[in-house]
Amino acid sequence: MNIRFTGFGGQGIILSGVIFGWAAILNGKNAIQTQSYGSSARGGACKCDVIIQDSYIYELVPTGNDILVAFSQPAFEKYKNSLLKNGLLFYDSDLVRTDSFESNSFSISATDLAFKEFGQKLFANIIMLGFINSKTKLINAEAIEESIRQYVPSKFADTNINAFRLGMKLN
Amino acid sequence: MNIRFTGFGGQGIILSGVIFGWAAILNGKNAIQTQSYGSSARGGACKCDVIIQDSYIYELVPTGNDILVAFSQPAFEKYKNSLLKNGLLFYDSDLVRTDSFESNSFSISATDLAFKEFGQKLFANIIMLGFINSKTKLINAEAIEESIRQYVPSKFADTNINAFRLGMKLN
Amino acid sequence: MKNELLKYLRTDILPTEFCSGCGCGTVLNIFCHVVDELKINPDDIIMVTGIGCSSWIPSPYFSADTLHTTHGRAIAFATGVKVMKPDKHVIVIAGDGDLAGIGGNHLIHAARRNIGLTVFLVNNYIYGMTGGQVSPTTPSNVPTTTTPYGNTEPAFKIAELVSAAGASYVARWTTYQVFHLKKAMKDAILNKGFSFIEICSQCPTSYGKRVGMREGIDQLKDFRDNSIDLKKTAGMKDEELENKFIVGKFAERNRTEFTENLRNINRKFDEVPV
Amino acid sequence: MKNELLKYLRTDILPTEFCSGCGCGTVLNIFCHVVDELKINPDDIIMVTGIGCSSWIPSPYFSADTLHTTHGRAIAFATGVKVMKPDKHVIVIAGDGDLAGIGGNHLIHAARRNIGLTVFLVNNYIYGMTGGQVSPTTPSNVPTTTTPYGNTEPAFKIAELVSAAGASYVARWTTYQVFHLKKAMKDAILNKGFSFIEICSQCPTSYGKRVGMREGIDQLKDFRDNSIDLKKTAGMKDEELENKFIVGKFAERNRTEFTENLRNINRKFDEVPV
Amino acid sequence: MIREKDKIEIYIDEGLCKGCDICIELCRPGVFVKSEKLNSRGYYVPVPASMNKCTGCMICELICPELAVIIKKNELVKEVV
Amino acid sequence: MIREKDKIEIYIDEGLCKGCDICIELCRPGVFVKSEKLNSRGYYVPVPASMNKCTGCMICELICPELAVIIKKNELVKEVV
Amino acid sequence: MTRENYLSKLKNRTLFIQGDEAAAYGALYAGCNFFAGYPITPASEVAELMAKELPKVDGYYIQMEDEIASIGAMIGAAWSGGKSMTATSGPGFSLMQENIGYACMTETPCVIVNVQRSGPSTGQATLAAQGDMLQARWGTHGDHEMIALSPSSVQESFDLMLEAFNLSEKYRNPVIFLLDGEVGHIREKVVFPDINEVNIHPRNISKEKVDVFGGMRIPPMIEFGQGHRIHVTGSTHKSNGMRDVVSQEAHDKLIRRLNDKIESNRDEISKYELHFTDDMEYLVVSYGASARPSMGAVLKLREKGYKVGFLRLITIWPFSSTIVKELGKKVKNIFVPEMNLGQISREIERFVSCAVHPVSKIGGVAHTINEIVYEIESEVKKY
Amino acid sequence: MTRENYLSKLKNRTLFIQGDEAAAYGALYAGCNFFAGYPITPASEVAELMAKELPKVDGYYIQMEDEIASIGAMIGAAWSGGKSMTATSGPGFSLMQENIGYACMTETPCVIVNVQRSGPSTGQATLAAQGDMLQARWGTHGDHEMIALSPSSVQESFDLMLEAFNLSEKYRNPVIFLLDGEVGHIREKVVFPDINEVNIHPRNISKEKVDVFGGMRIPPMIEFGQGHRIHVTGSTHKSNGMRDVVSQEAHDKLIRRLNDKIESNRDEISKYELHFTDDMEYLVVSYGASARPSMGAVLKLREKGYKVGFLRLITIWPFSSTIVKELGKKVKNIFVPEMNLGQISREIERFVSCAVHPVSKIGGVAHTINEIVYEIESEVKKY
Ligand SMILES: Cc1ncc(C[n+]2csc(CCOP(=O)(O)OP(=O)(O)O)c2C)c(N)n1
Ligand SMILES: Cc1ncc(C[n+]2csc(CCOP(=O)(O)OP(=O)(O)O)c2C)c(N)n1
Ligand code: SF4
Ligand code: SF4
Ligand code: SF4
Ligand code: SF4
Ligand code: SF4
Ligand code: SF4
Ligand SMILES: [Mg+2]
Ligand SMILES: [Mg+2]
Repeated sequence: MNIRFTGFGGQGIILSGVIFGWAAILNGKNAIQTQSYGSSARGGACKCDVIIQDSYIYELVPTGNDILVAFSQPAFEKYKNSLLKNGLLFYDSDLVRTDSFESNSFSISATDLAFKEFGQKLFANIIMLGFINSKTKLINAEAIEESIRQYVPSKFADTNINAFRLGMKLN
Repeated sequence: MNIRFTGFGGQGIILSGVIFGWAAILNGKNAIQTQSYGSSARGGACKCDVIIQDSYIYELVPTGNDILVAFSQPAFEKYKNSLLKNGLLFYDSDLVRTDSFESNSFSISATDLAFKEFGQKLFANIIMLGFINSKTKLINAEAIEESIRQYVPSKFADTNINAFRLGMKLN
Repeated sequence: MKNELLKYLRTDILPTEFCSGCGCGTVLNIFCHVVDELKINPDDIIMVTGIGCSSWIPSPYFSADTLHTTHGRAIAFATGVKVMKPDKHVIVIAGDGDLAGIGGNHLIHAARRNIGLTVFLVNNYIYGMTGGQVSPTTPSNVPTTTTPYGNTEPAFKIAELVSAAGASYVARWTTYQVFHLKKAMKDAILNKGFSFIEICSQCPTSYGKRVGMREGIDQLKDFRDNSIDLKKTAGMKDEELENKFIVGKFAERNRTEFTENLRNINRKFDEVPV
Repeated sequence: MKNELLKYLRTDILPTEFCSGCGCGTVLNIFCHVVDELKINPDDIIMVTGIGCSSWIPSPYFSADTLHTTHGRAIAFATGVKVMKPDKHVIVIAGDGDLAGIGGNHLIHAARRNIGLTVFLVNNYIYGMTGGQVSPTTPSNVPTTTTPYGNTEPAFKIAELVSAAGASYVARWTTYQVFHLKKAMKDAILNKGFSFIEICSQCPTSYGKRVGMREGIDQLKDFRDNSIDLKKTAGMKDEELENKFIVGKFAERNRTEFTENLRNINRKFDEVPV
Repeated sequence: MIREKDKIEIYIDEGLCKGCDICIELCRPGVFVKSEKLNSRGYYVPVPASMNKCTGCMICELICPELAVIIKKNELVKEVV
Repeated sequence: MIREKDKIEIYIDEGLCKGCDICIELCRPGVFVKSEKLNSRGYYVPVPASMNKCTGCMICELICPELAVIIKKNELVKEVV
Repeated sequence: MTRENYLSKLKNRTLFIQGDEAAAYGALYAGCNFFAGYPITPASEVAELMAKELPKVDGYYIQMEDEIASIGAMIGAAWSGGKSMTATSGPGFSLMQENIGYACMTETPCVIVNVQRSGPSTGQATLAAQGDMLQARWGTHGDHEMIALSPSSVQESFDLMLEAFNLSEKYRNPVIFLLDGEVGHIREKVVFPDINEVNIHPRNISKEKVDVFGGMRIPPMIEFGQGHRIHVTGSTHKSNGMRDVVSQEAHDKLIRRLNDKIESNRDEISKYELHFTDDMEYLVVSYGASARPSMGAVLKLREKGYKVGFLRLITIWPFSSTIVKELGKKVKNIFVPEMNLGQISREIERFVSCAVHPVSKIGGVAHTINEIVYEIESEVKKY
Repeated sequence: MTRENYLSKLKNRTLFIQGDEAAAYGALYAGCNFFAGYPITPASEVAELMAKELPKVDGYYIQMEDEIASIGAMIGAAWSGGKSMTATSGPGFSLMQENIGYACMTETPCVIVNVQRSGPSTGQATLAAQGDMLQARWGTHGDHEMIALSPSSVQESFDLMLEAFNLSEKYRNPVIFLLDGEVGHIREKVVFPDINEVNIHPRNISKEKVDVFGGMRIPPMIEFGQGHRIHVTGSTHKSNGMRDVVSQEAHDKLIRRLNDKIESNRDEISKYELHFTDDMEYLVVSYGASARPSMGAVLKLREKGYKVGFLRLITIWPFSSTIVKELGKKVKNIFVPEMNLGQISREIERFVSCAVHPVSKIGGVAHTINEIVYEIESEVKKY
């Protein structure tokens, strides 16, 4: 199971992958997470891959993604073709237009929602995580919540959990 | 023909070798000159080798010296055994005691002489060159004088030539 | 409507990759104004830079001959450039880590030589590009990714140091003082010897957030509220000046430029008969 | 009759390899007096040095733990030493080329950090060991083996520079002012933070002869005749000070020492319950 | 009474702007407001809402990190009111 | 009249001295002279010729680059002349 | 806090961390108490974790003005009783070369992490590579031997770091920890052991004053401040540490001993892993990140019926020539997947007479299993 | 003074000078007009001569604050129209490694002289060695090729320096001039040629704006100030010079081209000298100073009736593998006298299957003829 999170730096792309990977491990699976970003800390495109398997993972580079998450247009354009047939596309509908791209796709206004609900665009990624999990049921929600608490600063933990739960409820 | 000049740094040891080597070339021979010194500019022992041959020189390290010139006790002790059987030893009698060392040897008070005749100990090496050449007649004196003029600062050239000629006259 | 100054930039790669609110962009902006107002043909400019966010101001954004060197070495490379191209404006723009951290020795030696380079050091108080490690200009006690318990080292006063090293023009301004900075940049470019401006600049991503200033504007307000004119500092105590940005001109001296000295030697040999 | 101070030296390698009349020997001599008068046990001294004639003062002559490092890096190595051995006297003695040339960056950064090192920079105005190439302290116009037509660069004022970098104790003396130098060395060793003395020293072999001073004594007389007290220089013009040796104390500041800051952090974790 | 009209034009290059709010916050007369909607790159760009308040001080143009603000000072067009 | 005698002893370590003349030249009262003959290492070493002129200023001991000068200040031995 | 208290808190913990971080934890387990470094992608995470954790074990993190100062401070600390390390990547590693030679020459135990990124020069700073394998061996001037290790997983990054410190103490030599940016930046599960189950090689310190630079092949150390007034130099020295920069014998003796202490223990230092080599016709040799898809490819090729064996190098230097020689005799072809243009494959060529095929990939992306399978299959089918 | 006037004064002159000085004169003949350096034994003589002579040809000598700055200034000058060089020895060469990679990456023509002294580290600073042969190839991080030359006499030091500059221009690559301290410091007779008889490869400068970093294997250069606003970077870049630090393809394309431009011209770059190889049973391979007593030994062995051949390598990198492979097939044993513990002998092992015997000597003294004769005779007699 290969999942790719993509967008600009600063959108919490990498954090999403880390949370997801650790949640998978909490669920008793093997996981590796890798990331890549442009050379400036923020501006460039950024991606984060998570590979989840039951057995030892020899393959370090996903050869196709089962799930693609897109938080920016350039990232979407760059990576859309990595989506496997029957793969699922998740994207922020304010930031990405998929036009004629054909796939099983799901979208929400995560960034706008985050800003308006929680006062910070930063929570968009966690809302998206909830949304993805509600659609895919890949990992149980408790493991993801535990993982969120592990990785976000404790003073923001509750807000993040709320964001996650908000995402879980979206359609 | 291997000639080794030895002493402390600052005594003009290397200059002696260079002058001698160039003089040999002026005489139509092949010559290489090498030098080695301790790691401080002055204090340590210092040596200068000149190899003179009619043919191309493949051997870079003299395997024994036909002539050894010693300007200090430590240098003498260190290098005396490099003198070939029948080799000639030249030394400054104020600075070197040869004790029981057996060889064909020649000595003068070059340093004291230099200071007293020319006001500078520095001329000792050139006096010695003259002395050596008077004893060995290795290279013609004109070539050596030409070489001296080439290598010493022009304002000291005449004094050096005088020092050389003084050396030629010593016994 | 496009900004006319974009003609000075390599526009195909815009918008910049700088974070939103980053002071590097402001430096780039003001520099474009300066080149425009001084009517310098960019063909007469050679930009030299190192590695870091600030180094991206010239490389790749400003459109002139550009030498993007290794980390910390811009001034060393620029020295070779200036010796061979004494009539060009050789301009170095790079960061605090690059020029005063790893590159500090080249900085002080170039200042000593008084070689005709113009150096704009963008001091964002942090290693920005690598994600926020302490820099030699990070104030004491500030937490960074490599000083999680607060910085144990005092910060350089770079303008003062470069002045002590012998530069012929030295100033410090912040990205808030846009007009002073613009004027200073002009003076620096027109000065013949080694010219240096320390530009205090905001880095919301890697520095600001560490000191409670999440957005670029927060640091700009800090610059606005806590800058103090060098001329007014005489007699002030160190404590009073803590956390202040002392701005102004630190040095302006008449000294012969290095490459001119070199050429003077060569000229002597022009007259030598063959 | 032997000098009692020889007990501080590795005597089996005496006499030194310094040239006759070299100031390095005088520095060594006075340093022995200082250690003796301060009653410091050499076992509590760690000497760190670089490459050059001046670096031979501690390596090999002074008999204490000695770290003879690569060229220019003495202060960097000494930083690691001091962090791990904060209670020892960590003393660096090296040359102008070593500490202010290739090693200039480590020098200014250590001064900034105010790490508790004692640094004696033996400024002989030249690269002595390698045979007389121009150094960053060689005065302008002086001919050296690599500036046959006269030095085209101005010289560093090292004491001033190190002071601007933040050192807590800075002085300059020449080998002629033996008593002042002895006193300053004591002050430097006793000061807790970064202490620095620029010692102007004669090098007859590689420098003196280039400026018409063939013997060590000639340069000493120059020091004698052309030294001027820092306190008397206020208001004097640059031209008046040219070719003068400005001697005196340049800085004495109270700042916390770097390794103490580090240990304060560690102490916080002593109390953490397991 | 004579009024100066269209003295100054203000343009924001939306393709460059990164919504840092610096121009909004540092314009003393408060010419700009924040847009309501994210632009396609995820930023709320400034809108010059009160152009007539603009003093032409140029700060916004000089300080914008993206060269996204353009202040055009036209020749004065005076009209009699 | 009371004279101080043997107040100060001066030693030169010939094994260390490199004949740089610094002590000779910088001793203000001129205590030292140059030896007549080279020593075995090729130097003319100083000789403390006018010991009685010595003021005990210690300069020679401190400045000698070879630690070759030793100034011993004994307790004063006063004698009536 | 004492190191024991600290480690007892870590014990049996499972974390999802990067190879860089695992290496740092490994160092803390090994007793590292001094880190001097300078930030650089992709090695900064090692420094950042050390900055956070070292004070907890009463150790010291310092950030220096550059990489040259970092390795200098590290060596200074090592002689002052520190178990010390630094971490960098290509550009910084190049800058450290002079003082790596110094560490060899002075027989200073210490660990230098190089998290390899895509070079030469600044290259692609955020992308992984294995381009410094031969630089680790030959980067500094003069004859010298080197110890270098390369882990293939995050857990191994932890485990092998313990080994790195132990080897550095045992052989009194710097050890290069050749992470690649891939293993350095991957996040995987790591489980920390109990400190009591971990084997730490203590520094061999002599209480008495002895020769610290000779007299035996690996002489004991002395620490500054013991009162022995030792002399440490990067110049050629006698066994007591005093310089001898003129005699040929002194240099010959010293340098041959330094080389010999590694060379003669080659087989002991050499660590590797073998799979399916009994009946093999072809051999795959790999290491670091590349070893992961390589092993995946071997499994796949076996499934397809190819008799492929696998040698994973863990120790890179000294080179595991004994096993390579031996295996080389059994096969017709050796394939060497590396994230470079063929570096270790060159070393292999020295010891075998069969054909050696580099399976090179550069540009920051690890090989996929299929890429390796394809390369091997198409070569093998030629026969 | 113009370069022509200057050189016409030198023409046909015979001098008794050191290899270092001959190298400097060679550079002046080649048109070198920029030197940036930092003093170090045994390379300072190159700098000192350049400082004296460069102003006479309207060139510039500058002494920088260290070796890193020196190579930096040199590269900056090269892009500003300079034919530039620097000279150093081991410690400085180690410090230059990062920017040697930069010069490769930016395809900057320039010459770096390394007058090798006895290392590692400070070693024996005044004594000669050939210990940096492999460092010259692998010292900087990341995959790269290198051109390196090594002269065996003072006259060749002059002649080969011309070649070094020409190769650097032709292949747009830094060239390492691997003098050893022995040849560098020996004084021998040199005769200067007439400048008209000397072949100078001019810099390939494009007047039009073109891609300076691709489009063809060795693209033309552009000089700063031509108005083309070029972008030069040590990061991975496209053919127009603009950074591309994320795409695998960009890196792969660039780095493979950089390697290929040397590798595919290996035989053209490779210079060597053969003696007695027609009927040989044993082969001696050597270079630099070691080649002198090696040739002496070959002559002596021939006198004694041994069928010994001799290959003197002049180009060290790229390695002359074609001839080595060919000769290796004809002999049972190859002997490699080197002033190191066996460096080029390792490279030879990659290409031959006969036995390769290093004839190592370290500690600053060149081999004597008899030492080499003895080593070879005693090995040969075993059969
Ligand atoms: C030799 C070397 N060491 C370290 C790095 C990693 N590095 C890249 S940018 C940078 C810091 C840049 O900081 P600064 O110069 O202040 O620029 P900023 O990003 O803050 O503008 C570092 C350490 C490198 N590229 N090369
Ligand atoms: C990296 C490196 N570069 C150059 C040298 C050569 N070198 C040895 S000593 C020295 C100069 C020493 O000058 P200084 O520090 O002033 O000491 P001095 O001999 O004048 O006392 C140099 C350049 C070296 N050893 N290492
Ligand atoms: S990290 Fe800081 S300096 Fe770099 S682009 Fe972002 S805000 Fe600017
Ligand atoms: S060269 Fe100069 S510094 Fe070195 S020992 Fe001689 S006089 Fe002293
Ligand atoms: S300052 Fe520039 S980038 Fe920032 S919000 Fe205003 S227009 Fe946009
Ligand atoms: S020019 Fe000045 S007043 Fe007008 S919008 Fe810009 S900042 Fe505001
Ligand atoms: S100062 Fe010392 S070395 Fe010099 S002459 Fe006097 S005793 Fe001898
Ligand atoms: S102590 Fe003073 S007076 Fe006496 S000999 Fe020495 S310098 Fe002269
Ligand atoms: Mg910065
Ligand atoms: Mg000096």
